[in-house]
Amino acid sequence: MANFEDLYREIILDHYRSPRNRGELTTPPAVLVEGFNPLCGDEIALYLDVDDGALVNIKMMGHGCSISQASASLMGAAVKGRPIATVRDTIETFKQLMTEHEATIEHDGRPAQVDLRALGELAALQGVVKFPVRIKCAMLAWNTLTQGLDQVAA
Amino acid sequence: MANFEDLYREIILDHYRSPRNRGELTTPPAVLVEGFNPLCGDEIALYLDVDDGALVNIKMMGHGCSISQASASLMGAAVKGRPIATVRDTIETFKQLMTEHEATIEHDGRPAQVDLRALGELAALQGVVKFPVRIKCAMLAWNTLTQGLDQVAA
Amino acid sequence: MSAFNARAVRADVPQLQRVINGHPLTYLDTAASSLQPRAVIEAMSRYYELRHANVHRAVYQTAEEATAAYEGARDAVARFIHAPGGSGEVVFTKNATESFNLLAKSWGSAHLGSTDVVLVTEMEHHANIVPWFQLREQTGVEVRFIPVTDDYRLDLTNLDELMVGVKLVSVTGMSNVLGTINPVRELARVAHAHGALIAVDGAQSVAHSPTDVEELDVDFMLFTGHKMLGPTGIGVFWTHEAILAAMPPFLGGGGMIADVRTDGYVAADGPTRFEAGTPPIAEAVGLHAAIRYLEGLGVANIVDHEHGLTGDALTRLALEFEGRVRVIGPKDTEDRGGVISLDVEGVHPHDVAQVLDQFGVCVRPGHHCAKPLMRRFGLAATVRASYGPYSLARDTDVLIEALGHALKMFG
Amino acid sequence: MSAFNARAVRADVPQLQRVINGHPLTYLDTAASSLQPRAVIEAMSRYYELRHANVHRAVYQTAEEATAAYEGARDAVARFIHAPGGSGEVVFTKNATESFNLLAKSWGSAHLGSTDVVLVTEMEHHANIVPWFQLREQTGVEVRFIPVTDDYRLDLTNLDELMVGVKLVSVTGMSNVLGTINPVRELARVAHAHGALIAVDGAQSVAHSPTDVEELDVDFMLFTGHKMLGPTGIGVFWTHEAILAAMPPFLGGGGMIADVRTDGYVAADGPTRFEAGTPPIAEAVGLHAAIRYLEGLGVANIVDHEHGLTGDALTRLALEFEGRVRVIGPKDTEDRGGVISLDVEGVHPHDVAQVLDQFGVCVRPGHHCAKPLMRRFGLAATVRASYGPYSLARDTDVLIEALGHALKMFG
Ligand SMILES: Cc1ncc(COP(=O)(O)O)c(C=O)c1O
Ligand SMILES: Cc1ncc(COP(=O)(O)O)c(C=O)c1O
Repeated sequence: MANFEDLYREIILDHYRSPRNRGELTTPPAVLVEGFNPLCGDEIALYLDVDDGALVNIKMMGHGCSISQASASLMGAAVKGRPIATVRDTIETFKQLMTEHEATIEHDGRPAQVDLRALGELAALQGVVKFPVRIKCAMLAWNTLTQGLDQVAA
Repeated sequence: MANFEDLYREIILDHYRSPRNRGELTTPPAVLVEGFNPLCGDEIALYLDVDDGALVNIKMMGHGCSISQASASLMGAAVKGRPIATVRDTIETFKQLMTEHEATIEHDGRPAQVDLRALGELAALQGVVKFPVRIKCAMLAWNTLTQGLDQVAA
Repeated sequence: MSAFNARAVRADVPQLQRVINGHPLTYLDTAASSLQPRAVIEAMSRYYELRHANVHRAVYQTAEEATAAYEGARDAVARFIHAPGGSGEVVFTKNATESFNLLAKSWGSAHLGSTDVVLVTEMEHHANIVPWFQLREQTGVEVRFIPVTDDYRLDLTNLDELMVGVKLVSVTGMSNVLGTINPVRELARVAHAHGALIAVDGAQSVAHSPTDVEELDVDFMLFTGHKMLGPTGIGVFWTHEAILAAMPPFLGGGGMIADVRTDGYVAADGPTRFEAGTPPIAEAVGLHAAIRYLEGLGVANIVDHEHGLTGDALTRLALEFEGRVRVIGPKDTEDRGGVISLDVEGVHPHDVAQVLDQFGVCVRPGHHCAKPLMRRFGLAATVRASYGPYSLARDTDVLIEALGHALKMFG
Repeated sequence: MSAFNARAVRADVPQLQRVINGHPLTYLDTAASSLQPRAVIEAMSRYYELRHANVHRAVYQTAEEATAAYEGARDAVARFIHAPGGSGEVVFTKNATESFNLLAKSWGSAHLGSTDVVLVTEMEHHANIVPWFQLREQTGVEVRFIPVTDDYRLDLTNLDELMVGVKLVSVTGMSNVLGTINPVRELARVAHAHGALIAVDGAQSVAHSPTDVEELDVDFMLFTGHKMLGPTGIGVFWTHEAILAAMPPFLGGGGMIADVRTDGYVAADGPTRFEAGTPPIAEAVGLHAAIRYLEGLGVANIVDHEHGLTGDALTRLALEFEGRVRVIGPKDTEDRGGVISLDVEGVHPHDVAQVLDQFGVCVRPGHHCAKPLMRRFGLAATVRASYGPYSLARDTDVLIEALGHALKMFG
C-alpha cells in the first residue's frame, strides 16, 4: 500500500481536482503547443507567453489521468514567471527524478541523485517512478513544454 | 534394435548393393520420367516401355539412400512385364503399406489393412513405416512411376 | 451434465494462487492473455527436458519425437476447429497478428488490386486493420469499414451496398472491447453470395465459443495461442487446402523451400511454405496441451459458465453504480461474450486500473488496440474486465468493491 | 583460470540424461538446435506460473512484472552483444529467419533498388538467401555471391571487384555446414570503405564465439534463441539506433502503432515498431536465462572447450578412417568452429544417420539449408556433427565407433 499512497499523495489529488493555470492565452503573442500520448489518449495544450527571456505566463487545456493532469498543473506552478534557463533546469531535474527508477533498480540503496528540495512541490510526483507505466503520464506536460520552448527559440 | 533390423532387412541391403533393372532404354519408344527429392537430393530416372497395355520393360538410373534405392529396385522387379492395371494396383497397395503408420499410431492394435502376401518381396519395406522421415525415400520411385504412367496415358 | 467446475480449473492454474497487495489475485484480463493451466506449462517443460530437437528431416529419435509432437499439434488444431482438410490446412505463425500479415501480404497481395475492396468493421483489432492499410500502400486496395451501431452491434442495414467491389470480408468473431459476438455465418452467406471470401479473427472467440469452420462456412480462421490457455509465441492461420495451395510465399528462408540455387528458389508445398525457419516447436506442444485441456472442459461448458458470469456482472454493475459506471458494449448476454468494457464517471481508466491493482484485480485500461472503435464512441480508453474458464462470481465481487473505492477516491 | 566444466554443464541439461536405444544420448546436433539447461526451462515455467500477462500498458502488478521481464531480456541481449545504444537497438523476432526477412523487407526495400547489389556468400544459410531473392522480385536488386574456395574459405581475392555497386554485405559469422569462421571485421572494413553496410548472420556464432558488435564494427547482427541454449520461438535483430529509426514498418498490427484511424496509421518508434502483436514474452524470459547461463560459463571458455573437441575430432577422424570419411570443411581448427560435416564413402547420409541413431548418436543428414553450398561441392547432402558447451570427448568416441559400424554395414 505504501507505494500506492506515495503515488496518489494528497497534493496530487488536489492538483487533479483543482488544476492550476487552466485556460487559454491569445496567440500570438502566446505560443500554442500540443502534446498527445496516443497510447492512452491523454492530450495537453500549452499556451506559452515568453518575453524577454522569461516564461511570463502559461495556461493549459487538455485531459488525461490524475497523474498527467496533476503533473501539468504542478509544472505550471513551478515554471510560471521564471527565466527560460531556470525553466529548462527544472525540466532537466524533473526528468532525472522520473528516470531515477532505473538507477534505483540497478544499484539498490544508492543515494538519490536528484536534489528534491530544488523541486519543491514537484517532489510529490516522486512516487510515480515506482510505477513505470505511469512515468509517461507524468512526462507528457514536460515533454510538451520542452517542445514549446524549442519552438520559441527557433 | 528390432525396428532397426526391420528397416534394414537383408533383402533391402541386397537390392541396395545389387540393384536390379539398372540401365537405360532408348527413348522413344521408351518414356523417360525423372523424380527428385529436393530435401535429401535423391534422384531417380525411370525408363518405361509400355506396349499393348502392359509395362513390358523398365530400367532405372539415379542415386540415393539405401531405402530409396532398394525400394526402386524392388519396385522394378515387382512391376516389370505386368499389365498397367496390375501395376497401378501394386502402387496403390504399396502406398497403403507406407501410410499404415498413421493408422497404427491412431488406433493401436488395429489389424493390418494391407494384404502383405499380395506384395511379395516388397513386404520387406514394411519396416520403413516405423521411420516416418524415411517414408519419402521409399516412395520416390513409386511416385515417379505413377507420374510416368500418367504421362503415357495422357 | 458435464463435470465442468470453475473451481477445479482455478486450482489447475498456478498463477491464481498468487497473493497481490495482500489480496488473492483476481484475474480479469483474459481477453489480453489467458493464464496457463499447469498441464500446459508442464507439457512444454517436459518437451524441453526430454525431446527438444530441431524438427523435420532428422532421423534420430528425439528429432523424430519433436517432429511428431509438432505435427501432432497441427492435427489437434485441425480437429479443434473442424478443418475439413485436416492438418494440411493449418499454418503455425508467431501470433494472430502474423497470421493477418500472412493473409494480407500473401493471399491479399495476389488477389486484391486497386479496384478491389476488403471489408472490415469499425470494431476490429489493429491486427485486422493495419496489414490492410499496408497492403493498400502496395496495391491500392480499398479498405472499407462496416459501421457499429449505438448499441454496439455491426450495422448491417446497408450491407449489400457495402459489399460492392468486395473480394474479402474480414471480421472479428468476438470484439475484444465490446464483447459483441458477430453473426459470422450470416456474413459468410452474404460474402459468398457476392463472390467474396470471408476471414474470421478468432483470437477472442476460439476459446470462448465452439468453432467449426465448416459449419460457419468461412474461408480463413486466424487466432493466437496465448488467448486460449496456450503459450506466447504461436498463432494459427487456417484456410482451405485449395486456397492455401494458391498462396504465394510470404517469409523466406529455410524450411519453406523445395530448392534453392544461386539464381533462384522454388517454394515448398503445403503449410511448410509459410513456416520459414525453425518453427515454434515447444509452443506448438503447449498449444496442443491447451487444446486438450479446453476439450476436456468442453468449450460449450466454458461458454455457459462465462455467459452466467457476464449476465450476473452486467446486472450487478447496473444496480450497484446507477449509471456512474457505464458498460461500453451490449447490455444483455445475447450474442455477447465475457468481455466488459467500462467507462467510470470522472475517473480516468489508468486511475481506475491503478486502484483496482491495490485490490489484486487485474484489468486493462487503454484503447485495446481498437482505436477506430474508441473514436467511434468518443472515448480515449476504457477499463476492460474479461472472464475465463477459471473465473468465479467472487471475481466480480472484488471488481465491484474496488470500483466503488475508485469512485470514492476520484469521483 | 575459469571454472568451466563441461561435465557440470552436461548435468545441467535434462535431455542429456536420456537413454536412447540402450545408449546414453550423444547429442551432436547443436548446430541445428542446442539443448536447454534446466535454468532456462525453469525460468519459463516460473514465468508462466507466477507472472504471465500481456505486456505493455497494463498497470497491474503481474503485467508490470511481465513487462519488466520482457524488457529485461532486451537489456540482457544488448549487453551480451555489446550494443552501443543499449536495448533500444534490439528487436525481438520469432527466429533468425524472421530477422532476415525484416532486414530484407524493411531496410532492404527502402534502400536497395534495381541498380544496387547485396553481396552474400556461397556458404549462406537459406535464411540469408531467400529473402534477398524475394526482394529481387520486388525491387530488382542484384544478389551476388562471394565464392568459396576449395579449402572451404571465402574467396576474397576479387573482393574489390565484387564490391562494385554493393550497398550491403550480408555474411554468416560461422558456416553451419563447414564450421568456417569468416573474417567479419575485415569484411566490415571493406564494406564501409565502399560505403556499404554489413549484416552478420550470428545464428551459429553468437553462442560459440564472443560477439561485440562495436568491436566488429558491423551494422546488423541477427540470431536465434534456440541455438544459444534458449527456447524456440524467439530471434533477435540488432542494428544501430539511427538505422533502426529510418526503417519502415514491416509486419503491421497492435503494438507497432502510435495511432490508427479508419483512414490510416502512424507507426511507433523504436524496436516496438517491428514487434507487431503479442511478443514472445516467455521466450524472452528463456533467452535471458540462456544468456545468463552463457555468461556464467564465459563464452571464451566455451570457445576453448569446443576448439579442443574439434581439433581432437578432426585428428581422430583422419587417423581412424584413412580417407573413407571425408571432412567437408577446414581441416584444422584455425578460424573454425565445432561444426563438422562428413561425407562417408559409399554410405548415404540418411543411412549414416540412421545407423548412428542406433548408438544414441544425434547427427543431422541433409543439405542443412545451404543448397548453393552443397551444389558448389557437388554434394546432395552431408552428415553433420556439431558440438556445444555440454559436449565431451566421449561423444567423439561414440561417433567414431558408430561411423565404423556404418561403414561396415554399407561400405
Ligand atoms: C547460419 C544460420 N543462419 C540462420 C539460421 C536460421 O535460424 P532459425 O531457423 O532459427 O530462423 C540457421 C539455423 O537454422 C543457421 O544455422
Ligand atoms: C480480436 C483480436 N485480434 C487479434 C489480436 C492479436 O493477437 P496477438 O497479439 O496474439 O497477435 C487480439 C489480441 O491482442 C485480439 O483481441
